[in-house]
Amino acid sequence: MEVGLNHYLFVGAVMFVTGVICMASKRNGIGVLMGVELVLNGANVNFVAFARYTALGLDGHVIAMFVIVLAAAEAAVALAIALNFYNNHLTIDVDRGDELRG
Amino acid sequence: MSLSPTFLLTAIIFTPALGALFLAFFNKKAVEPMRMTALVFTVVTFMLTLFLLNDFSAAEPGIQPVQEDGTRGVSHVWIESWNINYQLGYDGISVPLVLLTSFICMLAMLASWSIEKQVKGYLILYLLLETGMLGVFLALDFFLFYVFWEVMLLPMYFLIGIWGGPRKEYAAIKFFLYTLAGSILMLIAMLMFYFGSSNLPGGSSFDILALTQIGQGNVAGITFDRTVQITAFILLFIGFAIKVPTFPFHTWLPDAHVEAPTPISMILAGVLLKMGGYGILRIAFPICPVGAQYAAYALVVIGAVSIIYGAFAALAQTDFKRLVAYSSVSHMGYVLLGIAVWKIGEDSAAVGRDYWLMGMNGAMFQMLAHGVSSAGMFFMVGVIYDRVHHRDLNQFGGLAGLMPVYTGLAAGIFFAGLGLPGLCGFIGEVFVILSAWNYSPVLAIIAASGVILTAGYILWTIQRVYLGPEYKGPHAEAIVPMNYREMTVGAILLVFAIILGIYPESMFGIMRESMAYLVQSLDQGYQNYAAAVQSTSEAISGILK
Amino acid sequence: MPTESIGNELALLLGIAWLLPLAGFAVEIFGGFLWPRVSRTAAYIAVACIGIGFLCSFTALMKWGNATDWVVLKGTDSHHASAGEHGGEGHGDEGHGDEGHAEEAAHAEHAEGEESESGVHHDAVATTFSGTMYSLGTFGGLEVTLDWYIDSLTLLMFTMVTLIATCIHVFAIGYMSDELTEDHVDHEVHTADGGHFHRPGRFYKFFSYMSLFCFSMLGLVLAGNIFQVFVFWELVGICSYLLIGFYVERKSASTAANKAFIVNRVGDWGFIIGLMILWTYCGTFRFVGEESTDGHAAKPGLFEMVRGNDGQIDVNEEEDVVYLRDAHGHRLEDPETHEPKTIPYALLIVAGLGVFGGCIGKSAQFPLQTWLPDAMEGPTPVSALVHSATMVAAGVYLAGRFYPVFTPEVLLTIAYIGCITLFLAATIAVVATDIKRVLAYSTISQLGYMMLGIGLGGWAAGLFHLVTHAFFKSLMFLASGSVIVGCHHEQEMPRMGGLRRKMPITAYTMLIGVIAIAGLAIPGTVIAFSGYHSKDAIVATALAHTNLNPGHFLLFIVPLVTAGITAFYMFRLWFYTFAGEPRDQELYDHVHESPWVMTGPLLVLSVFAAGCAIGGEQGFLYSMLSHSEPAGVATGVEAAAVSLPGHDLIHDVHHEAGVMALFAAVSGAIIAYLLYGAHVLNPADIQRHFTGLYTFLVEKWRFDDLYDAMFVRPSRVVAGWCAATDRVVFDGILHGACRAAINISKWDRLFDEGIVDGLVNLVGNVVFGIGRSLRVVQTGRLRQYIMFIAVGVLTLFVLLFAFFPKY
Amino acid sequence: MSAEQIHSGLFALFAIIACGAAIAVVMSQNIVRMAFWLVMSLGATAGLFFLLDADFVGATQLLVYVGGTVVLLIFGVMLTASGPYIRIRMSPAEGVLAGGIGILFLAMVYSTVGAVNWENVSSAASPSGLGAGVSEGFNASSQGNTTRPLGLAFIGLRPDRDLGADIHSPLSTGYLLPFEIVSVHLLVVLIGAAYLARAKRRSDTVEE
Repeated sequence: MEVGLNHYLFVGAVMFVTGVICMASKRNGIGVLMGVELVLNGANVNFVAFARYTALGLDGHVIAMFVIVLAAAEAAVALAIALNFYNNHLTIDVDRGDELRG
Repeated sequence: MSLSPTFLLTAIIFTPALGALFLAFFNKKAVEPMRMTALVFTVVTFMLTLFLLNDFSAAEPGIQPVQEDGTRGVSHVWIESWNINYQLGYDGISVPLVLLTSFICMLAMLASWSIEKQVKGYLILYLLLETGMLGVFLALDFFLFYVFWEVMLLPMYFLIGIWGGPRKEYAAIKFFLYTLAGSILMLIAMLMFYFGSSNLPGGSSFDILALTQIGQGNVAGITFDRTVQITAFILLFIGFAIKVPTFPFHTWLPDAHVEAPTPISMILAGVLLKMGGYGILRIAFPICPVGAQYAAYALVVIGAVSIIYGAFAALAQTDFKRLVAYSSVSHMGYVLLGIAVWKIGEDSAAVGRDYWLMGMNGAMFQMLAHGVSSAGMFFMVGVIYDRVHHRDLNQFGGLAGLMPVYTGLAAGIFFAGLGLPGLCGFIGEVFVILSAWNYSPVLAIIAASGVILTAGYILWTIQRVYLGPEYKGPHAEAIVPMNYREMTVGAILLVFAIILGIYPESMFGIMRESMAYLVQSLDQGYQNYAAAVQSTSEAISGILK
Repeated sequence: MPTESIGNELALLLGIAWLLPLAGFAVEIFGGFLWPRVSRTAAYIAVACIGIGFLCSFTALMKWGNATDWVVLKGTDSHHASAGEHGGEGHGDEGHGDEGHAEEAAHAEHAEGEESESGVHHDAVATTFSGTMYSLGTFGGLEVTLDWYIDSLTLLMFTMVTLIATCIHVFAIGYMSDELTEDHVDHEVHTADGGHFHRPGRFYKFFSYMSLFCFSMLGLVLAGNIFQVFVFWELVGICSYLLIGFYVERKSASTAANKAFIVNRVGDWGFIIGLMILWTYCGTFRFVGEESTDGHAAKPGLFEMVRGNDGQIDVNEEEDVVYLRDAHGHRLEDPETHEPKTIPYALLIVAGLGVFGGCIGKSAQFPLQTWLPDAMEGPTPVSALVHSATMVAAGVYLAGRFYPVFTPEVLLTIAYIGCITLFLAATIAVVATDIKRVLAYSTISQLGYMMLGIGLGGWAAGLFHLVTHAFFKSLMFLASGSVIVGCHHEQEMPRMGGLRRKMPITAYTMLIGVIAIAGLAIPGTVIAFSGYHSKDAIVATALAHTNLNPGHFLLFIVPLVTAGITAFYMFRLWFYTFAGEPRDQELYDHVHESPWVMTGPLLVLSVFAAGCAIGGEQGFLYSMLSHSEPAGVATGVEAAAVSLPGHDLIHDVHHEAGVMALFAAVSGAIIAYLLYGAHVLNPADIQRHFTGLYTFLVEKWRFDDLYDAMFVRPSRVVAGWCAATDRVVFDGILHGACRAAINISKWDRLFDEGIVDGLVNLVGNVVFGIGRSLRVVQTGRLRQYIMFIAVGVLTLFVLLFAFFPKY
Repeated sequence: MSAEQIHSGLFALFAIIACGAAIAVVMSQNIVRMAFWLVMSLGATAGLFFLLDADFVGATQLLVYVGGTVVLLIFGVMLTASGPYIRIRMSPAEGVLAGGIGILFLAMVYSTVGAVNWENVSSAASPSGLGAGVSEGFNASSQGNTTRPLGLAFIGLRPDRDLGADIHSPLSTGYLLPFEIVSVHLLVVLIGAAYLARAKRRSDTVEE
């Protein structure tokens, strides 16, 4: 079985959907962040796969690099937010933070 | 001492306004100084009008001052694009009225001491009102006239609406609506003239003198034709008749008078009503001689009906002030009657022009006399109202014993209103009536019967208010004799009523030439028109042959 | 002596006499504030003013006489001599008046000289003077002025008025003395708390009013044009008003004052109509023409215009118009068209009737007689001066003065009015019990006589009676005033009786007055009181008139009968009051004779009442009067409709008439004596027999009720209608319009608020509602949001596949 | 064993690890375990990158993600996961719902991906189809080194595109500007993160 683009895309899709599910179902704020990381990774897999198999070429790598870096930045800020949330609510359960309710 | 005419006229008009401005800087609690200041400004205005009388030349029939180049009045460009000028002037018709205005305003200001509420605002509005009234009598540009006319209206509305009696809002609105309706009719006529005069060398004009010349057919090439004249005259007449007021446009008057504070009633009766008569004499008749002649019979009928109707209505009143107000309707009927007794013959020349002239003079005199006597009557009502705070005729009585000086002055003033010889009311009424037979015997007889009714309601009033053993109404303890300020006002008015009554030539001398000129020019104007029609019809018949 | 200067001199004297009371009025009315209430200063000033006025008037009379060489008396002589041939044109020919200039006057005399032969030569001196005081107003060719006009009538009236007024002023000092107090109690006025009304005395006010009245009355007499007469006419009216209403606290007094003035105004309405007609057609108010500066274009006066120079009216029978003429008898022309100036004959009648209407009001003639009895509410001196001697006689004076303008039809009307009045008033006087009211009705009746005399062509007779009546009636009123004071303001005769013993001077001076008015005399001797002469003259005129016009016989019968009635009720009054036994002992006990200040004037007046007409038609008074007689009166008028008797005709029947009048008077007096003096018959019985008639008379022929129903109430109703019209119709229209405008704006508001705003609000509400309903979705839960995103993407995807075709 | 087979085998291994670990992250209720499974998943992804000849990206993935980000997460876990909060359970209904949606979502994504004929795209965009320049200038599998081209690309040079290209065609642009922006962004994020994490604590001390 020749491993082709579609296989990588499937892996990316699984990671993406898993990340979304993770974000949607985890009550733990850190868990939500993890879901985000998974989503980003799923996308990254796709970028790199496209770089390999299509004319996207080096651009896919570059974008993947950006995504990784931004994910790191996001993680840092999100953690800071999570810590603040924790300080304010004394919990990390995101369901408790419903101040934005309409 | 002679002042530049422009300066003098402007000073006369705007001195009160200046006073109003000056008063604006006073602390509103400084009531007494403000009153004195306002009084000083009215006195100064009166003095200035005396200067005007000094500059006035009774022998000159037309508008004065006559400039070196022969133009009349003073004129300065105001709104150039519409050919509107700041044009002022005076003649024998306006000078007595200007004198009357400043005189009554001065006395009414003396009577304003009884106003306790918001004195500052009152005085400012009062002085603005005076500016408006003087402006109306001195303006020679129709637009300017109209502006002053409206300037007068608003302060009056507030003076009635704020300082009035219990139904002041109703009265003020009624006054405002009526007068505004009149103003609008006047505005329409004004625009008719303006656009009808577009063939003038200088373009359309609001200049009353120029319009007069056109209306009397003295300008080659431009005329206001019959339809225009009649329409414009009727519009103007209704506008002014509301102000006079004549039957059936008079119902604002009793309400306005009853609700207005005393000094405002004095001005309303003493000056404002005269503006209607003045407008008829200055604008409606001169510009529309054809329309005037067309409507003369109606005018005389309205005058006669006003006399009788007003007197009857007065007879039925139980409110003292309302009675006096209706007497104004009755007395102003003579004005209209006297103005309109213009009888023409087959050749369209006036028949018995001297009688018409007499009627005109009588009407003018009646305006002045009524200015003095009605102001006095309202003042007298006000004096007692200030004390007992009611005006029910059936609840007075016995004032002769309690307030002897007041009763004496009041009786004198009321007799002046009754038309007693030797007092001012007599001359105007009798001269007008004497001139009326020439026009219409039946109407003259009807108008003359007013003397009976007038005697009836005035004497009955005197009996109910002043005579009798004792005062029957409330606040009997408040009845104290007049103070010196009130006595001064009453005595001055009575003295002038007597002077006018025994020496009417004092006023006739001022107005004689102007009146004669007016009558002559109207007569000539109508003949011009008739001649034009004649020649046109001959030309047409010539063509047909 | 130059005539011009004498004219001015007379004018000056009379002017002083005229204006002094005005000055007095001013001083008194203002002085009232300064002087204490108990001060008599005002009275002294008033008496001084009128007294000096009398002296001036008398001096003027004398000067006039001297200046005219007493042509009057000579003229009377000549008249007397030639009475049989032509009736005294010697003095009648200049009654139209002429100018102040001697030349002008002489010119006029020559111009009219063709008719009179004997009277002209000694009349070279002018006897009438006129001039202008000042102009009230000039309108083109028309001018209204204040003029003066002096002839013997003016002078006589001046003297008479000032004399009587002086006497009455003096009397009033006594009569009004109860006003000299700070606290006057008016017993006729009850206050609410049941007591009598207290007020400060008004002594000064009374005299100031009296002075004002004198001024007005003298101005009326002096007036040189009809307009000026009207002016003073009104002024005497207002003085009368003030004096009638002197007791202002009394409702009855103020009502009577109002009534007097308003009724007079009704007459004045007619007066104004007359003025309008004359003014419109003649263009002048002057009695006689004025001299113009260039001397020949004199503007004629009313008298000349209507009567020309011969006393005849120049009628164009075809067109029924009267040509207006100048003093020389030439017809006036319009300066432009050269049409002759005319006045329709009918309008001339109307004008005459109109002016006479004024006289009716002022002289209380039928049908305007009702005010005079009520006017007795005023103090008695007022009644004496104003309401008997002078003001009410002014109507007669004017009728006489304006005689030339009256056409025969108007004269006949005057005669009938006078005739009705004299009978009507006399009948009421018979049943009146108030002493002053009897006198008031007697006044009306006597004024009717005067009117009758003038209307019948007895010009001089009427005015003769005016003067004599003024004296005896003022005497009687003052006497009654004395009685009233003596009886402490009791006026009802049934409570009096026998007073002559307590107040003899009053009683006998009153008797003189009664005899005078009754017209008693001893025939064939000179003993005849003034009333006899004057009434005799009127009756004689009436008889002559009836002889000429048998159809109008009532004009003779009625006055003759009434002469008897007059004597009856006057003697009834005297007997009731002074004779017999006192009917009210308590009242009688307190009666006292009046002080000298009151009885003095009574004595003076009684002398004049008895003797002023001495000599009858040859006497001074009659001669003076008839000297001013208008042209044409003396000769009489022959006309188809009504002829007027000339002097000769009257003279023919004079003796006959005198006897008849005397007989009537004596019978009246005897009946009165029988009823009230000797008590042969009981008046009460007669009264019971004629209850209906009695009540009718007591109620004054029910005129008051009639007028109330005919005029007063209807005018109130009309007044109510007018006021209601204003309220309902005019204000209704206005209110309706306003309401309509308000309604329209309400609809506009509804439209704005309901539809325009509604749409806008609807959009807003919908959006808001949607937002509100969507709010529940905004749970604030992070996880749900992510779920929504996922579901949303899924849904979009499904929709995309479901609705968009695949390519 | 051909390179193809090795590739396939390695792919299968890494793919299974990556997907399985990712699913395990979702399934796990323990935050610490979740962190562990995440590390596994990210590490397997790095392996996939290596398989795709993206050696630099893979290295970065290992260094930054596995080494940096996940350590950061673990710090967060340790700071917050005190006592009861290590396990925060979700309700089973939620789990079922999430699973259903996840499956649907996956179906949607994969059906979309599968609907595209990548063969055409790959062939059109294959190194041969892309043009001579690509095959000449950049061939990762042959060169096995993407570090230099990436570095050049970040400083604005694109030798893989521009070398051998038509002289008149416009020069390709590199990623200098995005790189700089991202650099600054990182700096800002670091400062912001430090501030956020620090400010609250200070306010707490103030409150205390």
